[in-house]
Amino acid sequence: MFVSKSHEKKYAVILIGLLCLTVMTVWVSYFDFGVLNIVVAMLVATVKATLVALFFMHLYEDQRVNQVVFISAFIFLALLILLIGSDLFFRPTPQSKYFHPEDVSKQFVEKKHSGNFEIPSQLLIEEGKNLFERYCVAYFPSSYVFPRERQKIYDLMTHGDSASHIPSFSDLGEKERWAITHYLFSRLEK
Amino acid sequence: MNTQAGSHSVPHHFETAQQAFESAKLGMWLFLVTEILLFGVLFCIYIMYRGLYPEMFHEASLHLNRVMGATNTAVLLISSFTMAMAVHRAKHDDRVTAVRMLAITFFCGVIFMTIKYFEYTHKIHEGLLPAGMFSYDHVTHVKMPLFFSLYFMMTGLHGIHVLVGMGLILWVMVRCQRGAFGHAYSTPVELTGIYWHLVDLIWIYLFPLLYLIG
Amino acid sequence: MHQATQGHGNYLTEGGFWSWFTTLDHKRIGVMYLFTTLAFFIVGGLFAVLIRLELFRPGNLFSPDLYNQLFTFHGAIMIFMFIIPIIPAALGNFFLPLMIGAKDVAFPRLNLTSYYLFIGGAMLAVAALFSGGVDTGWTFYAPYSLRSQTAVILVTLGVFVMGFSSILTGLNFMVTIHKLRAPGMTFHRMPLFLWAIYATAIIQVLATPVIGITVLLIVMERVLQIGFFDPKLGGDPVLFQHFFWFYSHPAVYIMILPGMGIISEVVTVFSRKHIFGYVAIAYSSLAIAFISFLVWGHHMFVSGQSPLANLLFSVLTMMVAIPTAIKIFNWTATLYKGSIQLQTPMLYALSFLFLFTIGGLTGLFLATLSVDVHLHDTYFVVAHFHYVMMGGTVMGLLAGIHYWWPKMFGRMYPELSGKISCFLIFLGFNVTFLPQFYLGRLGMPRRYADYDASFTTWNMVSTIGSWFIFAGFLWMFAYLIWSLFRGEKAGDNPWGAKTLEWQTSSPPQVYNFEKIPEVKEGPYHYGVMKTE
Amino acid sequence: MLPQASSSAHSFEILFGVIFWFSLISFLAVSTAIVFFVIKFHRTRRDPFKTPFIHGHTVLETSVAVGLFVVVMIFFIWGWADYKKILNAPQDPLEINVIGKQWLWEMEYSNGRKLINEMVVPKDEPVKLLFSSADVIHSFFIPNFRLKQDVVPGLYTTLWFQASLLGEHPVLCAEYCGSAHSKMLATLKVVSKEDYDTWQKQWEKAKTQKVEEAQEDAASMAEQGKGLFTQKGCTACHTVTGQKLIGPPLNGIFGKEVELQDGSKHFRDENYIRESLMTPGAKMVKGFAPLMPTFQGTLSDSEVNAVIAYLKSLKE
Repeated sequence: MFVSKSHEKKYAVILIGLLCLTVMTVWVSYFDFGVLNIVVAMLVATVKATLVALFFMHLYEDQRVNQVVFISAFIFLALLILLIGSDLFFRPTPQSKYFHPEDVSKQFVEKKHSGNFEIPSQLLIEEGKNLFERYCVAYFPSSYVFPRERQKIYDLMTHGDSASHIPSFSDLGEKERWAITHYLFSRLEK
Repeated sequence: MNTQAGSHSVPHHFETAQQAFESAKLGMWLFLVTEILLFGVLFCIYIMYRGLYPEMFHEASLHLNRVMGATNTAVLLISSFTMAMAVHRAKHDDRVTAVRMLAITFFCGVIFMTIKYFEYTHKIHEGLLPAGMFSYDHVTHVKMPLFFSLYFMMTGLHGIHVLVGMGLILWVMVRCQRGAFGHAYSTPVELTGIYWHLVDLIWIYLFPLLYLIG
Repeated sequence: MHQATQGHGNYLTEGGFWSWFTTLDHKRIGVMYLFTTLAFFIVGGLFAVLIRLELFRPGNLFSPDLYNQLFTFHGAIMIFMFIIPIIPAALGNFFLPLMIGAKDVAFPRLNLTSYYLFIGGAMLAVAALFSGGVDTGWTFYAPYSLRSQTAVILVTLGVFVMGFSSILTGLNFMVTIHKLRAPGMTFHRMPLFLWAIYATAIIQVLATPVIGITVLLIVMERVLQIGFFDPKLGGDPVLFQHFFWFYSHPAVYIMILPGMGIISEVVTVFSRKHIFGYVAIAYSSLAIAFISFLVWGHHMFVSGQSPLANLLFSVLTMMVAIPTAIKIFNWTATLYKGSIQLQTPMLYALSFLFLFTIGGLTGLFLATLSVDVHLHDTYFVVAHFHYVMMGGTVMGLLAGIHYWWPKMFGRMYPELSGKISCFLIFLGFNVTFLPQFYLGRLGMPRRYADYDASFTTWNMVSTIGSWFIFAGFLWMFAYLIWSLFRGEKAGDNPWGAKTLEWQTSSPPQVYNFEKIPEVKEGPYHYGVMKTE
Repeated sequence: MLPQASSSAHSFEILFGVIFWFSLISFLAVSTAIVFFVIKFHRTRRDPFKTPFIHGHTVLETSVAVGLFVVVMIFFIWGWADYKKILNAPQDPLEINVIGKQWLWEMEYSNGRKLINEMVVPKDEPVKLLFSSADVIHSFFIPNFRLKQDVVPGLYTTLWFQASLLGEHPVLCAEYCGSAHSKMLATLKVVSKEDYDTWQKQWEKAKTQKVEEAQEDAASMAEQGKGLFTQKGCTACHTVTGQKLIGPPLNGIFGKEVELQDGSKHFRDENYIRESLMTPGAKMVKGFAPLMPTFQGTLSDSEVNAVIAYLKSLKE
């Protein structure tokens, strides 16, 4: 049984090199060099990737066809990125005297999701209590059994329950419906 | 037929074992090409949105834990090293070391996924989720949820590849233990190795792109 | 060389019925692909006939929603389940190893896997048909595909799975061509069909992963709301179009290149002459494959894409014309001083030359920026790609099916019937699609369930034409099935062709050749050799 | 033949003609060659074993390639030059903000006037359209001008033209947008500069004086409502014949009870119709999807009343 040690030594050296590069790139990231940060990080990553490909994957001593195949993947990826970039980074900003085009992209982004309503809080529970007593309590028979899961209560508030003649409360906002949900759930917990 | 290679024989439509091995390897490289383009789309989306909203990426990447990311990088690099060692040993009929190295590689995969798990649960708990489910309050840029969509898609797809790789390693390890590989036939170990290195290679790019570019 | 013996020895009769399901024989997998994809072709064709019925006159025969589902399924079935797989996966699978003198493809098990993946993906898409259908069009443009209430997820997952099947087929073929050629079979001695299949395989391997992940992202958009393509969540819908066309434009060449390959074979055999400009045709296939990756943006000239991108894509698109024109020139020149026989395959090949030339030339209009602004998304485009896809690929396919029918099944198709149906299809095709150029120029947009009364006349003509095509195909399927059982027995080499697949029995034996042949000359050495 | 109603239409026709004749000649050349060869070199006239062995002809092939390259480059440059004219609007055009919605076009003039599925522009004046979409991708297509531009949600796109032909020109949606895609039509009216100015001035005057047509009797209100009903694009989704399209049919519904999405019943009175126009999602009729756009801001109070009067007048 003969195992060539020179190969394994090479692997170990490369590993140490890779780990050093990793430490370096993390260390550099704590300083602000502006654009240079990206350049350095990408350069280091490329050096690391090249080392892995050439030596761990043996691309260095592999057949020509395999090398061509592997490299062509990156060439086509680069073409994809370049040509898409030629669109996205070169779109003209429309000029207008009377309307405000730049607002449009913002106008269509819904901001409703930064509310964090799904997570219960005392404030929401209190708001839910008020809302429930004002809008909903009349529709619920006193014997009504609520589901024992937040999502299900929320679905009930959204879609109603036709079997028990409970209407949908979707005219209340998302936040309000979650508030009621949390209130009802806290009642169930008691 | 070489006795060292155990029960394995060259499939009937190949002339020689060498031809079979080269075919399998070329096939694997071609498969890696498809993997690169698969990830490439996500990288492309990353580059586009980063180019359009650099300040958003800056802000968002501060929510990621650099230390955890760096640890994972180191873990994967070490696993790549042990994988290369395993392939080398298996080729040179050193079954015991090869299995041991494969075991370490597998274990590195476990560590990687565990750290990933802690990162994910933390993000989910904070509400730093893909766009539609994003519920983190203190953001200044409206499009920040996009970063976390990218984060979860890229690391998620990578994580799936790690899991597949771990499965492959386990399978090769069992076969190696049974003595299926030797200098005449070690195609599966070698191909698993190449695949595992690619998974590492992708992470080498993911790490700075997501965690470091502040 | 020996005659196919009755009952045993050839790939069709070896083993029982159930052995087909686990077979690793590339020929059997090819035949299974052939029948599956042809079945989908019939379904897609029926949808096409219904579409034309709806458009026979203004007003609604079906509801607009049903019409939208019809054209979506027509497109999706024809593209993903018929025209992309049929030539490479069916004919390619069958003939690639035969033509390079190998016993099988490099990875037979992978080959079977990819067949079952194809079936699985197709089943997912068919399941969508029965669970509400899909109305997004085969292009799945965001954000419509994110809002549609229909079974988009099922179809996109189906496309993803079928994409993988296509990748594995391409990968398998590339390795086979690289590693399994018979002794003496250099790249420059390969039949041009294989060059075409090779170029196709490159596209399959490089482009298909992009559509795979893109449709997967559509699924993710719907399930997890990741918002890459959803303007409501800050994404960019035009970005989706880029990824979609990065695959789907090269996919057009996945469809047409193998068709071109078949034409190179058929034209030489039936004019018994060496191909004109072998090297030019071979390398133009590769050139087309490469350029095809750089032109996808011509689908997006009016999509809000930047003027710079429009400029680049317009000029790159013009470049595709050159290798394509060289091919057409060389095929025509091959006829010169040949000895031409007008059997059915040759008739289809000549139809290909006529129709594909029209298809290619009308592409010039669409590549020209200012002209495309008017013609984009009108019936002009519909007519253009039907001329390329049906006039090109399907004609090539039919040429190939008739040409190789005796080799695949050991029986001849009936010649007169073949000519009749070729005539019907050629005539019907032109009657259907020529008027559509004119309609498009008048500004009739595509995907309209109903149209202005001023377009009525030409729409009626077009619909009537579709019935001729339908009749032609009906006749063709009838005689092909008939010939499977009752057709005249074919010899090993009924056309006197020189490529390797004709050097074995018809139908071929299980491992293709008695003895792996040794190749000493190119594939088209007909006629008199010039002395140096 | 399609009318040429703008300068871009004119240049389109020229370039189209050039490419058309080039294509026709090339096609005829190829097909004549094929037919000629097939007849001349048919098997009946040629010995199949004595065909010449021709490898190819590099000079010929190269000259085909180079010749074609030159031609397509001419087309490209010509097309690009024309395209640049479509791209760059002249200084100070008349601006109209166009919003595409499933399935209607909403036009907003800079004085605040809003029209649906209708656009009025002066002849021989540059007009610039600014597009945005409220839901999915649409495409604003004016065949008579040979112009088209996608209308993309989350993105502002523009298009400019100078109309040279008086009259009405159809506008179509050219990007598939769902059920009523083929009904998403509009009319572009080109009028003389003077007519345009008076048309705008009259509206502005009416707006400032707030002369509402309150005194109009029910019959003429219904008549006006009928006009609005088609003009504002309601017919894309609603019939008055009882046939179900995307939305419920609207004949004979007034004052009757209807089952809503949540299963409850509701009377369709004036308030219900007004609410359905302003906040369409509020009380959805069972079995229909919430697709209707709001008409808040596009219909004045009197116009809403007119629509209500029209719906009142319809019998089952």
